[in-house]
Amino acid sequence: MKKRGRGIGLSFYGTGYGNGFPDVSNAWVRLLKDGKIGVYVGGAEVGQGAMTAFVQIAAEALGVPHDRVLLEIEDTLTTPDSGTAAATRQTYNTGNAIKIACENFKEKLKEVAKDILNLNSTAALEVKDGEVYLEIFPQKRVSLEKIADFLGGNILEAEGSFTAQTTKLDPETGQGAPYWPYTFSACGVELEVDTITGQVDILKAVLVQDVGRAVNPHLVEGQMDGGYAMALGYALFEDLNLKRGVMGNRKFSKYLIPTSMDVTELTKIIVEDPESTAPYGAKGIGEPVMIPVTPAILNAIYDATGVRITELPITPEKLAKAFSDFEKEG
Amino acid sequence: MINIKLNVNGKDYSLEIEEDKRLIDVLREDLRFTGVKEGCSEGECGACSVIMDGRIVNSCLVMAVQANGSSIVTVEGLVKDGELDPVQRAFIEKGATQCGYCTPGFIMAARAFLNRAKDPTREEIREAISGNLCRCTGYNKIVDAIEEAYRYEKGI
Amino acid sequence: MKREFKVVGKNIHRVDAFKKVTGRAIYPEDIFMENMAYGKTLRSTIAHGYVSLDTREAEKIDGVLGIFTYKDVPNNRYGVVYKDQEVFVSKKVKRVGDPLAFVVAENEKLCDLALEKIKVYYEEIEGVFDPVEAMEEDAPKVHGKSNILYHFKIRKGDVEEGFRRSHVIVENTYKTHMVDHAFLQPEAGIGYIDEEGRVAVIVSTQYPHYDMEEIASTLNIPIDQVRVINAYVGGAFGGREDISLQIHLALAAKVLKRPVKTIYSREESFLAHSKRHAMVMRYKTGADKEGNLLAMETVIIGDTGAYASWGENVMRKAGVHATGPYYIPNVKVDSYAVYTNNPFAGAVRGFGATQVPVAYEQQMDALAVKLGMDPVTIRMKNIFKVGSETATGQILTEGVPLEECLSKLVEAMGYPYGKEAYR
Amino acid sequence: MIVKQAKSVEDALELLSHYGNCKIIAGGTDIIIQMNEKKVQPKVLIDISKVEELKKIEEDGDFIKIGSAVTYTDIIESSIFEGNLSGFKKACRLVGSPQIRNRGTIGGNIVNASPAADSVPPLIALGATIILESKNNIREVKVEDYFSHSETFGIREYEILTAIRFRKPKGVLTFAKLGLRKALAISRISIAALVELDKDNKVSFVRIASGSIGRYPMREHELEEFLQGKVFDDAVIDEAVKVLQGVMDVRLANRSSLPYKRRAVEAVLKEALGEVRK
Repeated sequence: MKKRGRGIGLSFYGTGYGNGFPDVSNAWVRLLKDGKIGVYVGGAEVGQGAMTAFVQIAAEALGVPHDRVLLEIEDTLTTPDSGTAAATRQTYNTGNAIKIACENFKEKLKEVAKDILNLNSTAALEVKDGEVYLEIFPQKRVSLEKIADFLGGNILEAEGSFTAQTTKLDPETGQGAPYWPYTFSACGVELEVDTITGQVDILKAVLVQDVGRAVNPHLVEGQMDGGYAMALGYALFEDLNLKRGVMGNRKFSKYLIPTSMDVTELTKIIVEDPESTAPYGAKGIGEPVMIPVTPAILNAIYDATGVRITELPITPEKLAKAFSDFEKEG
Repeated sequence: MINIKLNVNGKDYSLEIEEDKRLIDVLREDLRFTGVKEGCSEGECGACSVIMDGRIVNSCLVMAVQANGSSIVTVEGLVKDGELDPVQRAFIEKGATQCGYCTPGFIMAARAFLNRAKDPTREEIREAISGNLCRCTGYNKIVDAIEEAYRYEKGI
Repeated sequence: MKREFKVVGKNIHRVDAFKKVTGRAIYPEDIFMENMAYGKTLRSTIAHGYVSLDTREAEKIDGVLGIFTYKDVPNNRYGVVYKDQEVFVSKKVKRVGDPLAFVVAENEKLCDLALEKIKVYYEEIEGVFDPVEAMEEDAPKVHGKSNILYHFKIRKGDVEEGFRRSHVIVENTYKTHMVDHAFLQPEAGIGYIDEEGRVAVIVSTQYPHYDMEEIASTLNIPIDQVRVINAYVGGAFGGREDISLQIHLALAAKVLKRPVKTIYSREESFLAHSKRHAMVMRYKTGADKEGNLLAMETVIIGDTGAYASWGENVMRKAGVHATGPYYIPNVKVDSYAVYTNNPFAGAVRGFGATQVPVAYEQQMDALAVKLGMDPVTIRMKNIFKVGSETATGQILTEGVPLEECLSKLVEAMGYPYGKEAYR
Repeated sequence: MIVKQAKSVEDALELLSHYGNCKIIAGGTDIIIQMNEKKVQPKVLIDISKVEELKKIEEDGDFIKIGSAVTYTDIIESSIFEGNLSGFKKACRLVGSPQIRNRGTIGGNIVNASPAADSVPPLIALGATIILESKNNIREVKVEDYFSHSETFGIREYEILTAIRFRKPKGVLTFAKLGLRKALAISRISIAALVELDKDNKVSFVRIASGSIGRYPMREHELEEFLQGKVFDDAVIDEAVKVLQGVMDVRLANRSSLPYKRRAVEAVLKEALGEVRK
């Protein structure tokens, strides 16, 4: 028999290494020959879109179009340590480091512009649209390209470093501030369970994600789609078939991850509530987007059938057995 | 060693290869079309998908000798006169690539599908890419992109 | 305050999209170097036991350039938190898939042949595969004297008093399983000597600077003599935080002075990297008549497998997040990271915070059922707001839009909201 | 390993008789994986994927003949398998993925003898035969016998499966399958049914074949006997489920998969039989 139900799940996620461990990101910013700006960080692009977010944060901070920013992240020889691309920390930590580096860089640009423009002070100088100009007399202006020309072989660069604030937890009571910031998520699903075959069909799914501020909404949505699909696999399909330390399922014909036919359409809602300690308010969301989905599915199965599944994965076998037991017990 | 002839991305190649090579090995190692990716070696993930004589196939499940005399299109062959294929454009526009490893395979599957498709539904698109696994995108933006590519091609 | 920005908040195209849609994004396996050799790893097929190797036959094969074992590694130990992993097993295998040796040859077929010719002698010992059993005193030990790597505690208020005052109490045990990241690109890399004589490794990693430190430390060379180049990364999700092939490649390139390339098969990829911690979560949650949470007590046992990796941090994160995003005045949490002879568990998307909602969110619904309340109402009563205090005593001073998230969810789901809608 | 591309059946048979330790490769979707895993290590691989005469679907009077190198996609796109034969199309459409369907062949699916081969139960239900050719001999063997009596009717070292043949049925062929996910899914259970109803809605002819509820795809004789002559209504279909479950209890006794399969088979059989009425 096919039964329908709905379920929700809420979750929170604390960003970063946490527990008072020095969670540091570093960034370098440099003026390139053609007036473009080089940004150097050791934060990895693993598909999450870090490069794009870094470029957007730098471009915003420097007041230049995004295509004037050239990002380098690949080589330990030419980039500073920006910590791991994990713990949902790159946008927040390295984003902050880039923003700080850009602000320091702007001060250095103003120093050079002051000399080029024959000013006595950097006060009221502004960096915008690829130029440094005097706000109170805008005719006084010089482009970044001219500044680069003026400097010749001399390198103009600035550094930025950001360390997240957390405390070590008390070993006996666990009291303290282990992570910051926290990110919140909510998921709802409507599904249909076949009580004979134990198969679960998701009919409707909604994921709501707090982001602080979305640096790039399309990228956020992409993470939401991906987190949802991964959670679907976690809940319904993926099983290593681990027996006495041996993984029975260690290839893709046996370790089943969801296909395009298994993942349904997802309604994605982004909630913005800018975080004051974050770059332009942006919190990380790479991990949080996955977290509330599995419990929503579990709760929906209960809502549909009255059977509570307490063990993952919710394979057809397990579900069918649960229904069979449930029918026998009445 | 054996001689085979292949047409890859419009160019004819005459190659002497080790006979136990698969099509993917020749494309990647001999011809350096490294856009063809290997993700599972068993026809599950579709990262190695290429169009062979008009049909989408897993190049990890074709012996190179079997492709003798065939025409192959890889992702590298889609750019024509510096212009991206509509599928490639749509993948950029709709944010359908994340880590990018599965992307060439998806683009080829989408290309093969659109060559024959008429007013495709999202469900048909999902079926067309059901031989390609993606772990990052949850597929939805890929489906969006293929719909968009169809619109580009029909001028709608 | 919401400000409009010029670039932030805009849907610019991904900066790496063009390369990715044209096949020009270069992953390590796409690089071919002059005079390049290939490397393959010999891995243990048993989960627990002593091992010794005889590589003499394999070394004689024409075209085999080197077979590296623990004897060739100046400092054989590494690990993200604890240095409890060996570059190559010196004595005791602790899981299926432990690296025993690295074979380098002119081509991959010769590597396969050499792997077959290495004689591996095992003396199997009893293993432990269940983290609950592993906590017992007489369980076989994976490392040292205890299998308990880490115990995290939260003690807030008085849970006994909280349960006494509770109108409803729900108790359940939940279990989650180990899973794989299943990123699409299996591990691959090239080690070589760069133009200035440094040991360089091109790899797909989540943290190039960490890899650089581990290479320098295990090979005992100055860090400025090591260089890690992060090529495109075909998905990670936590699975590329630990070392996989980086040290093997650096060692082989340093000794052989030739580029050495390695590409894992999908099966080897499963063997090589970490897994999500399986957890057993015993939960007891109590609420008053109105649905206000009064107490929660939980014991969470996490299977960290054969190595610590991020086990301590994962189980801390699980413990800190064990309440869910709800204010509960009385909380007692005990979370453990426990060694077993299973695949080692480490970072996977969510890092401990993904497992606990399987328990705490089902507890919320179960409480709602007992109270005849609907799932939305009970959550609305208890969720974190600005100013809330968490179970660790942390004050959430800003950025807590959970009520907005839940309201928007309810609106989008067309979800019945209110007691009368509960079925 | 040597790989030879055959130009014709004759050429392939010649190669086969000339070399020892040969394997035929058509679509390659199974054998290449087996070679990667070193489960088969032939000295010679003979490719028949480009032999034109093996890639034809022909109607010959009352018969339909499918070349062994015909792909699943060929079946799906053929106009021959419409109407009462659309169950065969459905089975082919549910195989693997577009990539697999473009390469995988009907002949290969039989010769590889996977219990989960989706295209086999419909062929058994159709009473199809296969043609096995060697240099000096041609045999015609029933698909069901090929699996149930493989020591007699199985393929021999110097033979090639060249075609599949069956008489056009009067009844309706249906197919249903249960997989673990919606694509790239190996069948946990599959059922094909060929059913003909008379004017009183009674079953005048029935042939049913299953996949994955035994060591190989097979006829479900007890089920057929039960249905023969019965009024084809919901009550009978409900009873039919019980009959098949009874068969499974014996056949799969002590198998850990039995409790699940005996329960889930209800949905699969009901889908297959339900489609007869559509």
